Amino acid sequence: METDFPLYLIPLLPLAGAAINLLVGKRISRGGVAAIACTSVAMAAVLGWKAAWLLFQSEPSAILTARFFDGDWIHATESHGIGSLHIQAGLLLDRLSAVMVLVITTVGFLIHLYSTAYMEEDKNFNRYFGYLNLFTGAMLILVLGDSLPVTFVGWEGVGLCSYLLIGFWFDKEANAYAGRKAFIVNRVGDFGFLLGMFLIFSATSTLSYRDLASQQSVVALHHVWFAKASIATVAGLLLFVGATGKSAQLPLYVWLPDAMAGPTPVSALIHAATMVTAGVYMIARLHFLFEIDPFVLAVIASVGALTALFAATIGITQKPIKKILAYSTVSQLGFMFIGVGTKAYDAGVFHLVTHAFFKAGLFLGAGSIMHALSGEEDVTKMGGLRAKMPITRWTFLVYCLAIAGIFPFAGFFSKDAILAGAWSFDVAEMPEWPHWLGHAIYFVGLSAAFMTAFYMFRAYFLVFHGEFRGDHHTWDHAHESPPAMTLPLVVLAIGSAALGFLGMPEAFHKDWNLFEQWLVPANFAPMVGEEHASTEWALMAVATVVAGAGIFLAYRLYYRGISPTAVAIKDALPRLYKVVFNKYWVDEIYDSSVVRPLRSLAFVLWKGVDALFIDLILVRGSAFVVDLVGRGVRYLQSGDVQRYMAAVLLGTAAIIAVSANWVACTGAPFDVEQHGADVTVRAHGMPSGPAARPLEFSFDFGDGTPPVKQSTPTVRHHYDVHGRRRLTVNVLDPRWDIRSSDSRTVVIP
Amino acid sequence: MAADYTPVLVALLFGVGFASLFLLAAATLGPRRDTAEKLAPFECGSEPVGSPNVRFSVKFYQVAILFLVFDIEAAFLYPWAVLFRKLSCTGELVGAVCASGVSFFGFAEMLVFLAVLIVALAYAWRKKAIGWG
Amino acid sequence: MSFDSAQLALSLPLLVVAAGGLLVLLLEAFSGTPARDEHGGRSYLAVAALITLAIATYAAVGQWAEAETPKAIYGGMFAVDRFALFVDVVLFAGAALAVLLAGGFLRTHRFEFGEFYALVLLGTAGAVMLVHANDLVALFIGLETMSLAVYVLTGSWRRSARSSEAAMKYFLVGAFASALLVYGIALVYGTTGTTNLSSLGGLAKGTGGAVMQEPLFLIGSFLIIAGLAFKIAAVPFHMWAPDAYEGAPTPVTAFMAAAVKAAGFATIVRLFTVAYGRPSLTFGAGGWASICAVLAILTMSLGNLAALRQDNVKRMLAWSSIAHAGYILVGVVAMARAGDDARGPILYYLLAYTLTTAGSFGVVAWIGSRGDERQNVDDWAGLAARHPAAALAMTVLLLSLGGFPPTAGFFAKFYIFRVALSQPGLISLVLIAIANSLVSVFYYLRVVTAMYFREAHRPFAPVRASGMTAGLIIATVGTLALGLAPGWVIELASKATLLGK
Amino acid sequence: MIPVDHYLLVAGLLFAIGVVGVLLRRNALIVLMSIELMLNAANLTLLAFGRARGDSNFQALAFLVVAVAAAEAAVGLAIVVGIFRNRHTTNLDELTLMKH
Repeated sequence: METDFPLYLIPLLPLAGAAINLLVGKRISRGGVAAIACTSVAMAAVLGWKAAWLLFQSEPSAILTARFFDGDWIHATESHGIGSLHIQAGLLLDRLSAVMVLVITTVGFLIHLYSTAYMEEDKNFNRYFGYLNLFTGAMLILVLGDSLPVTFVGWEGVGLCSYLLIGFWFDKEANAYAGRKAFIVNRVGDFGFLLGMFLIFSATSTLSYRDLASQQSVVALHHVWFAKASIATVAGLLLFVGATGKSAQLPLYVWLPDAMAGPTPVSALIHAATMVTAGVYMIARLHFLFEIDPFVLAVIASVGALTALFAATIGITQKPIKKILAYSTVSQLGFMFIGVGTKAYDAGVFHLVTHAFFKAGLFLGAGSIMHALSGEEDVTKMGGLRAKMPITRWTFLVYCLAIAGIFPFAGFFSKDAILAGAWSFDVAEMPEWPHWLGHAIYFVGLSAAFMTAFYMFRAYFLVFHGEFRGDHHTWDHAHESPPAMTLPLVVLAIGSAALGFLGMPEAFHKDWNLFEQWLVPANFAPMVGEEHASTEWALMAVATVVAGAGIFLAYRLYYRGISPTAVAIKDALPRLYKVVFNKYWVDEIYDSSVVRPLRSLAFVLWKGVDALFIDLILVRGSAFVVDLVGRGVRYLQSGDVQRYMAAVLLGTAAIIAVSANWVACTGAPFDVEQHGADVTVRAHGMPSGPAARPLEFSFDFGDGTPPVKQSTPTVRHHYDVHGRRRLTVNVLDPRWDIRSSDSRTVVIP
Repeated sequence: MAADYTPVLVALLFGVGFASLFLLAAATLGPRRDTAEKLAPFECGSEPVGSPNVRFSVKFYQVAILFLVFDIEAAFLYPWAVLFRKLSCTGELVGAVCASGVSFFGFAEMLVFLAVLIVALAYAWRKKAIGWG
Repeated sequence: MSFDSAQLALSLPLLVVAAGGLLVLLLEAFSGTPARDEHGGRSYLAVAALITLAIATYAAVGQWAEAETPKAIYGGMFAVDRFALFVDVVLFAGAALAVLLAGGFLRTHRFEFGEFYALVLLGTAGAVMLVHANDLVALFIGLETMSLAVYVLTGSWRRSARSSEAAMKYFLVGAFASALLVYGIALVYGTTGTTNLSSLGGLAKGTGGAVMQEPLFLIGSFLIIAGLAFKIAAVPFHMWAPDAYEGAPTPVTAFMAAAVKAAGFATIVRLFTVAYGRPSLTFGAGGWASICAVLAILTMSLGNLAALRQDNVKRMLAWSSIAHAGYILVGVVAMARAGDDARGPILYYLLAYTLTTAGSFGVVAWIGSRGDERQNVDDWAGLAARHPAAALAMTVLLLSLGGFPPTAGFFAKFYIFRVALSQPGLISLVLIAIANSLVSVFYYLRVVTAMYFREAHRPFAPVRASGMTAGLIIATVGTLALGLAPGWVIELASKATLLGK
Repeated sequence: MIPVDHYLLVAGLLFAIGVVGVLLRRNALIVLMSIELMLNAANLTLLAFGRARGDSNFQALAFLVVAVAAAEAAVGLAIVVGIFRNRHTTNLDELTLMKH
């Protein structure tokens, strides 16, 4: 579909807003800064909706394209072994990127709006909005890019903004360590992304998504790279490393909880709704590449499932509300990877959308609570806030129901789609994986879903129900937030409640899964392994029961605050025994069978992954190397110029010495091929050796025959004697008159 | 063999002759008015009597460096002089005779070279690197 | 032998810069005592230097079409080809940036040094000669002309103890390296009977190849390589660089890091391509490619790791410029097999690197005030709040040095790595390079976070000079423009012909 | 006629002496002189080869090297004077304001 739609304006508008706010924002009033920031995103949102409407009116495969400027952006002529490269600074809007654009601009706008009130007091108001706009622009480039390099621009851009915004309140030295951790971990991910990109390019000579999807490129990606691994396998795994970094999956998840040091709306936008889903988007975008080797898909799904479970176990034990939400985000991202890893792309992306709404809402709600309680984060010091903050409370409840997966809230449909996809995941093409992999992933996901419901409602009950557990001073000051903050909460709550109906399961009605119909025909091959309606009903029922069980458990434990026994005594003395018994019973069971194992599991994983891998090897290991080199430099770079000259001399001497010895020393080692008494000796020699002054080889067979002298490295010899003989090869490099020899024993039968 | 050295002998004779001539002329023709300055032993401008460890003025080095550089640049005149005939002839030299037209290439080339040196000299002069004041 | 004006015309860029340098020198000497007013002092010298560079650039660009077929003039000593012309323009850009930065810097720090402009022009003339040199003799003369000018520039801040110490170190190591170089030239000449690069390259083809296996020839070649490795500050020939860069007046540092290094790399490319075209034939095994690979690994790794620990921004940039030499060396290694295809990426890198590095040193020059150079990273805290445009410029330049898209630095690395990856066996080298460039971002971002997220602990009093502002704008915009539209530059660069054997 | 090898040996020795002087002597002026010695050794090598080959072009190259050496000496002396004014020493050990 060729139209003149100004697609490039979608990212450029927020970028322009960023430029204005960062450069001259100090001279504009706060209202002006907020207006510029919100309007630029709102205009991008309007354009995004309009573009999506254009797509909606056309056939599924329709796309919109645009370029920032004509001509090639990256250009390289053909060179030995690799073809020419032409990449435009192009944008591509198809139905997949349209979904992303709508989520980013809509949720982004709401968060901008919320920030105008939340950041009111901050003295760096204009900078904050500048970065937020910059982030939005970069994220839009990421999803709209029509080739890997353009996406990479956005990928690096959002990473940079994230780094900048984590450190927005960068006064504390403790944050520096968190920042460093985030940085190192993301570099590991980017390393994978870059290598994957180079590998794909070297195989296909293109990096544009549309060209990569072509038959020719896919064939090229099938080529074996080494051992049994095809280029697609290696490149897919490398790109997935990139995705685990950006999207906080095992083992690179550790930066995300630390990133909560930034302002709360930033956590909502970047570390919940948009940036961290970039990895999921990238896999959906390049699904044809990942599908080439199902092994890669299985890796993605397994990592996703493990992350979902693992992060959920940690979420249970956390006290600061933002940490609970952070681990919850890691866990939910794991669900999305289960989706894209089991080829249920529409389910993965659908969960991305619903999650953007309810998780952004949860963060904004948490921000609202912290705003009311003068920055208190610990849920065990809250309680009873339902009376003071009705809007926050009701919207928070909606989000919790959504994330727990209760019908008819959005999370129910998207999580169900993912679990259904995992259940029917077919690993038939992969002999190396057990056939029950899909079911295993399903059960892991189900356990994670149970814990999700539990820890979210634990937080909900502790915050809004029971008695307030902080000091009365704080309680007196607690208040509902201003409309600029509650309005986004309400809009997001409506989204979290209603969005699910866009993706109703086939079991309800075969034409009601609007989301699948929007996405699948356009971007993905038809889904495989659709389950029977009865299975789907069963899966839904199980999921609901599990979620309900989680909520019920949280209710029993936390509805009346953390010490319910005291409450029970006050309520009804006659029923004391029973209540206490029951309570203790549940508590005991829960403690010994759930909390302790989970806690130890979490502890082991935390120790293993975070402490050992990330902290010891990456963070401290790199610090150690830097320190070591620093000491070396400190010693050598002493300021004494004569040391510098000595280094020049030694460097020259080393070049001469190594070059002189190199040829002879690499020439002497040899291979022996033996057939009875006949041996063939091949010295390594040098295939492209100096033609004018060839190496002189001398072969001594150790059987009394005179040594064979020649200038070629291969010789044949027949032994007339038996037993162990010492075979020696001497090499002379006549240029330097340097000799080298190697010998070994052969046994003549 | 010995005849090869005749020019050397001639040069020697001329050298000794000229030196004697001028010394003689100076001794007989010039007026003699001795002063204390003139009677003191001469040593390139430095104080002839006193501690040998006295620190020399940096101006000595300045002049010495300038002299060194200009002196060595002047050495480039020799190869040029040797080639001058060849450079001045548009065609091939036959023996030492130029059959074709005369070219100013060699001349102009040396002018450019000297112009560069003169720029340097002018710079040194303007920066008062040459004078003693 | 007759006067050939065509040859003169072909060497016009060199002649213009040299004549301009002499002219500016005279102008300075005969202009009387400098007016010590606040408005520019002797800015007409800078204007004269800029006009000279503009004319020289015009001359170089004008020869582009003609130079598609490379020519050798002055008895084969001086090559006129597109490769050299491209580097000429890069050198002129670097010199122009140094000149733009100098005015405000000299005035702020009150050291009147009118010779500055003349010496920049004369040093550029030496660099141009070096880049065009198709003969070891011309190479030596060009190298020395360039170096001597830069030694003096480095020590020109006479009141600063650091400046004279830097000059001392740079000079001693440089003179030592050129002694090695001359000895190398003597040995190469002695074994082959020629110093012409094309003739040396021709020897490899014919029966003269045997001569190139003489140990004396090889030692001579290695000495020449060492002399040039010194110029580009490759590890372990790099140790002078951090000290000299730190101590030199900052506009001079910009010139050293940008133009001098570019000229050094251009010479290496020409020498290896023309004289040692077939590395294995000359040196055995991987030949000079192996040497360069080892140098590249050492250079980028040590440069980055040492930069990580620097608190002085200027010294950090000095180490970073060492690391960048390592990346370019990866391109040189690729040249061993990819041949002509690697030249375009190297040229692009040189241009991108010159703009970026001169610009970033420019910001360092800009931020200091009299008696307070503000070189410590703590001194940069809070810059964004007071001077958002300058902080933004520095951010763009640092991101380019760190290889973030869409800046020039990203594509510079991209093209180099791409051509290196096309050669079998260079994957590990590229991996090391990528890992290094990822590490490097850490110390660049350290400055960015200081500028944006910390409070200034004392007021800023940066240099106010229109020339410096213009220079910073040109460098920053150029860095961005090269990143947004790298296509046409790489297109031009890949058409750069080189005078062959 | 003296064979070329002898010249080369002498030149090599001179070069080595220069290198040792550069690396061991602490006075900047003497280091400078040692560098000049290295340049002259290189020049001697050049001339010896040129003579052995009967190639007079290389006398011109020797001229150039001498001229460059002179210019280098001039700049070097100026730098030494400059540093002496600033620091009152020409001892290289003491010039370690910048390091690491």
